[in-house]
Amino acid sequence: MPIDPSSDTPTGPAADSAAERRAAEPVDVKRALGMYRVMCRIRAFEEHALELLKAGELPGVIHPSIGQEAVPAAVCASLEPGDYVTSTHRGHGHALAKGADPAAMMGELFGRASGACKGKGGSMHIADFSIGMLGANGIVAAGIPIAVGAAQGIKLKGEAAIVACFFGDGAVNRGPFLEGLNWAAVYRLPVLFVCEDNGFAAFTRGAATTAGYGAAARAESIGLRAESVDGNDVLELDATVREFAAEVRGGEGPRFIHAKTYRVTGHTSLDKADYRSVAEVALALARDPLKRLARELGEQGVEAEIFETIEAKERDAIQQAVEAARAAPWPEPESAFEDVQDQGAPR
Amino acid sequence: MPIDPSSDTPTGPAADSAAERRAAEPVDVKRALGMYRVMCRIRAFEEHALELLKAGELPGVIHPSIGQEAVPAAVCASLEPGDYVTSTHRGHGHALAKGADPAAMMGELFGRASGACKGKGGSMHIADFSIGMLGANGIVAAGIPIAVGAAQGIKLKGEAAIVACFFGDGAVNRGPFLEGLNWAAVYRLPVLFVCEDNGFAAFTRGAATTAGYGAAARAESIGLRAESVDGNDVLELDATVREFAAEVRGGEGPRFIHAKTYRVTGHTSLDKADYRSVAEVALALARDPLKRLARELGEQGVEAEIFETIEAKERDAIQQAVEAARAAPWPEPESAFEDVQDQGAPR
Amino acid sequence: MTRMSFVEAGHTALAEEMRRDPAVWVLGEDVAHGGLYGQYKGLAKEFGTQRLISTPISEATIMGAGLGAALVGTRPVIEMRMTDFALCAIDELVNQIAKVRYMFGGQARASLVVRMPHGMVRNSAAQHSQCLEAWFAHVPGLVVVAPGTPADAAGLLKAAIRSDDPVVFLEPKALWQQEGEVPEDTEPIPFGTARIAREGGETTLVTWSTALGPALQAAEEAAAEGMAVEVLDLRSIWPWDVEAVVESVRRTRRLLVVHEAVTTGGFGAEVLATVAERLAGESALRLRRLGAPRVPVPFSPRLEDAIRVDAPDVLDALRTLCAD
Amino acid sequence: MTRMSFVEAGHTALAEEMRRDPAVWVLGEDVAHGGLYGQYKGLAKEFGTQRLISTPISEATIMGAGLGAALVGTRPVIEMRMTDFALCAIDELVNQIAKVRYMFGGQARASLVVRMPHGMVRNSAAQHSQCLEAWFAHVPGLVVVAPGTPADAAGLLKAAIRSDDPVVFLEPKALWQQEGEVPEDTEPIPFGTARIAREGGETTLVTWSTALGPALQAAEEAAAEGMAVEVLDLRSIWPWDVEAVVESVRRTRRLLVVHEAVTTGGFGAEVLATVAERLAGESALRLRRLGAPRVPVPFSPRLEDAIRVDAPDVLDALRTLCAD
Ligand SMILES: Cc1ncc(C[n+]2csc(CCOP(=O)(O)OP(=O)(O)O)c2C)c(N)n1
Ligand SMILES: Cc1ncc(C[n+]2csc(CCOP(=O)(O)OP(=O)(O)O)c2C)c(N)n1
Ligand SMILES: [Mg+2]
Ligand SMILES: [Mg+2]
Repeated sequence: MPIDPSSDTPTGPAADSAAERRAAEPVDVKRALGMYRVMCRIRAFEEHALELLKAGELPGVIHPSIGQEAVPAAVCASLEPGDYVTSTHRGHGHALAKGADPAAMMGELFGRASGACKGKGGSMHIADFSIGMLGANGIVAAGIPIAVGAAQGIKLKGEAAIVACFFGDGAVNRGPFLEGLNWAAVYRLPVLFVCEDNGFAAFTRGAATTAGYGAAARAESIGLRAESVDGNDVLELDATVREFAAEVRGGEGPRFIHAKTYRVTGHTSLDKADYRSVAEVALALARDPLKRLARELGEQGVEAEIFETIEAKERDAIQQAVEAARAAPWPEPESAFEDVQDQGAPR
Repeated sequence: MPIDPSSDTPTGPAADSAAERRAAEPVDVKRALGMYRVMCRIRAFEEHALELLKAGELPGVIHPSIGQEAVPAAVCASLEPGDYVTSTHRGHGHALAKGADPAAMMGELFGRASGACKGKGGSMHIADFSIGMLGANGIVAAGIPIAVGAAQGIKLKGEAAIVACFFGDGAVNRGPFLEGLNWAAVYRLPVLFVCEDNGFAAFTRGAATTAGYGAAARAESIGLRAESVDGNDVLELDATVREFAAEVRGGEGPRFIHAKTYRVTGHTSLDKADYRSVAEVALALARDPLKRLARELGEQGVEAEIFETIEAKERDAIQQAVEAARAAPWPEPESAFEDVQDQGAPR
Repeated sequence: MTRMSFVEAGHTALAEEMRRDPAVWVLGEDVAHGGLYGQYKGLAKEFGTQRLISTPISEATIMGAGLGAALVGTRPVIEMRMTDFALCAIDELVNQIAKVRYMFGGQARASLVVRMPHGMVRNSAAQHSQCLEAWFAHVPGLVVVAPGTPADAAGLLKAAIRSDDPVVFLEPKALWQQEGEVPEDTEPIPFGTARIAREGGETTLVTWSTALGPALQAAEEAAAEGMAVEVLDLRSIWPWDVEAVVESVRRTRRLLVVHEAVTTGGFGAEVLATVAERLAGESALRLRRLGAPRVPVPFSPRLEDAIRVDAPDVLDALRTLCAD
Repeated sequence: MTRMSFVEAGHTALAEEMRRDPAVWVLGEDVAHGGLYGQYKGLAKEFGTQRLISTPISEATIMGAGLGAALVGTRPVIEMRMTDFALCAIDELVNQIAKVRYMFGGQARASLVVRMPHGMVRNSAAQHSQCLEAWFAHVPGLVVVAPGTPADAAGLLKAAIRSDDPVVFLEPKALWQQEGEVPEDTEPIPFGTARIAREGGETTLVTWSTALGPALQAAEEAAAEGMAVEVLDLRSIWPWDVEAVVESVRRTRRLLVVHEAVTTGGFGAEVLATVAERLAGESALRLRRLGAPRVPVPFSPRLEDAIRVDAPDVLDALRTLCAD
């Protein structure tokens, strides 16, 4: 029997309240379509990137978030332009949802001078400080202390912004998870923690190495209001994020969302992920967050054509981003020696 | 109003069960007097050491555990000779309670060749591997991963021993706390975690920097059975430790004890601890674990003389340890270059 | 002799050691699934998941638990996946593992191996490409090993597992698939013995790990230009074969040290300084280092190429050295 | 000029910077209570506990949060209590702080100071005595500063706080109470400028931080024996004043580098290697290092003395160097 991908992490009592919260209000179709658009953008970006990798056009590897798009789409729907996000190695979705330019991101994947980081970072280090995207991170859980520090800086400066901090289910077993949550709670910092539980930490199931009652229970013990939500249901996510983000913005301290989703691809673009059954993946695919939203909105009377139009437009935009990246110049070799530090010559 | 030293950390619902467990059984006087002896030994050892420091006879500083003696005394009363302990910078009590030789320990404090570590470790690094005392540690929380690893090694070798892992209330905010507890729970390792909550992390109150529901709640969220106990009541401690240690020994996985006590001295032998009121300290002194046990056993008919005899004997033994240490030779300078590593000359 | 890749050489050596000594076991992320590079493939099947433990992502505890398990008499092989991730476990390595024996007056032994694949490969950028052998060489208590061929990987891994001292074992990620001849029943290779990778009497080139390839290639091209370059592969960084290097430079009066790591504060500095001290006051010496500039590793292939030490760079450095 | 201790010099400089720039603030254990060494005494009163935050014992997050706060435009002073405890935050320092600017293509600045009191004092043994400037010098992106006098501590701390680059600021624990003349309204001291601590034309002695005292004392005794020793205090380790050192050795042909840290892989190796490279092929040089042996720091005063670099050791090394 295939493992049900959405149930191998123990669920706290809070899981139902998210569903209730969602049910308590009518669907805001415009907002929902906005989130659909973001999900399509992420999906198109990563599907293109995977193809380009296969064709040998991109250097390195990527960590695709296909199947997990609802989480960044819903979280960033409640963020203002002046808010911040910190991200992970699997960070394309976070950047795109916060508003990063796909062309600059694609340029970065190509390693070109037009890239968001001038080709110095690559997929794992995409950042766009102009929109508050404080950077993807190649070290599991390393974004957590950075997020709480950003929130502390915001508070010190008397600004109103909040920080959304994304990390995976594997990160809940690294020390900075405890340290950062405790820190945010002690200083009542404006951080919305978002655990994207995609079922896996690389080739090992998250649940196999995570004891106890899961991420949300850990957060609760540290004094954070926390909830588990269906991370493939963008509307359920949105209802909870809106409430939690408002509390964070209102100065009530940090909040924690545990979003249960599934990583339908391998860990990286190289990983065949043969440590799980086809049936298990099929079960997850049936829960695809894009299809699910389209189906549900369709039931509410939104025409199928609208989804197709959105999807096609996003695909086109990404295609253009690819072409721009392909045409962009390589960085000058000399630029490898820039942006290191002001004091002390690099050679 | 002085802060009640035993109540500034939030208490989980488990606090009462420890008291109930203690009340449920008659006092085992012989066992209690054994623990009294250990407490006297620790007290005498540290009071002597503090005097010697004041007199300029000892190098360095020490971290006294005066007022906290009930915790190691009770924990080690449930350990077998083949069991292990890991310790902290405030570790004299752990070593003595596990059975370390006071003369070797005092020799170490004096920096003599007769020391437990040949003078290389000092107060903060006392170890005695012959009795399973795997070492004090100068890094807060660093003993936790070592303890879980020792337990994993034990399991791998098919041995029956358990590991008692001591750490302070400050340690619950360091990453290894989360990592180590999760690890022990995932692999169901034979570890008894003991948080000695003495109210302070150096010059800052533990509670001021610890969010949420306290150490035991954190442990519970990670899946460990956990309880808060009165750490100045050796009988309450003993009742809970016995039960938990038996479970650990029975292969039921790790257990967690949060012992609430108070640091009546400064953080180190140099610290005047003027960040707290005299009244607060007086309140704590009134709860002194030695006096408390003597009073209670006295009420049960044990004669006062017995306590005086035990105390005097322990003081004498420590006095002899001091004299032996004083008379012991300094280590040879050349020994500074030994015990580094077999491969590669140190200079 | 069997032809095998770096991955296979390490795999074979580890499996043989695990068969020989039941106290040897492995802990690290994904090791029961074969490890990130396949270096543990199938071992869980032979030895069970008690001896190949796929751990949580808890580097500090992977390292610290390895130590604890060593203290009670087992011999852990700690898999760190990359040197970069070991930076999450430096207290455990440097304050604990390296020091327990000494601090405790000889009572404790941290007999364990920490495997840290290192260096640039496949455009992995600044947090997945570092070489830090110089750091570990600076830490009393640690042995530091950095093989550059499959045969050395096998022999040194055996020596590392049998060593009572803790060993930091640096594996060249870029060379996992590189093949070489490996003797059957490989014997442990003693630490501190350099290997003469190429004979040549005029200039001494000292190198190790990922830089061995470019060094040998450059030495060959240099030969065509009339420069006879002797290439010494240190293989172990601590202890290192001071005598072999000093003896060679005493003859050649010329030394080039080549490594992938950043030049500033790199281990090449230690080699030059030691040679300069040992041969002080004798006739003028020509000593040079070639390593990475003091910049983080960039992502773009163009930028990586700009900072990578490759054969043409080594050849240039040799030309300069010989022209002096 | 005012006579003040190392503690007071740093205290005054920090207070002045905090008055000058409201973006400057401090985070670390016990800092609101004045800090472990009294180096923050009273500052919470003047600036409030929003700008002097006594943190949990969470080194990784102290370091990482400092970075996060810098990324949104504040200028944190991160107090690590001791270099040894910073080993619990090396990922945050080396993988994050040092690299963000580069990885993100210049978008980010980690304008912050990490204060790390270092070195032996009061028999604190292996986990409370380390000197690791060589490590930080090896990490692209970091500035590394190591003052040896109160005046330099004040001027360099001001420069560190105003620096847009992240600065590792190493303070000599053993010298906290040492007094010296400090100018009123201290000006920032530019990094990379060595200070001639003593003139003398025959032998160059390069040193920094805690080793400055023994070096000067030995130089004075050497003068009585007829050796004229020029003492250069590097003050900053990266950037360091290569030109001043090379220029001096070009004159003297003799160099001794003295530091408290372990010799093997210590920054003295970088100084020797650089000088050897820069003066390669000129007439024979005499280059030597004096640092700690490759052993952890022991507790007993007798053992500490056996490994400590003190004035007689420096004098011996000078005698050997000059006798060569
Ligand atoms: C500290 C650290 N350890 C290990 C790795 C290697 N690694 C990269 S991603 C990953 C799995 C992370 O799992 P999770 O946090 O659940 O995120 P996901 O990949 O599922 O999005 C691992 C082990 C790393 N990058 N950083
Ligand atoms: C990682 C680390 N950070 C800081 C210190 C400095 N330090 C030593 S003891 C201590 C307080 C520890 O508090 P707690 O864990 O409650 O133990 P207690 O001293 O109260 O026994 C601190 C901050 C240290 N030794 N290690
Ligand atoms: Mg995951
Ligand atoms: Mg405490």
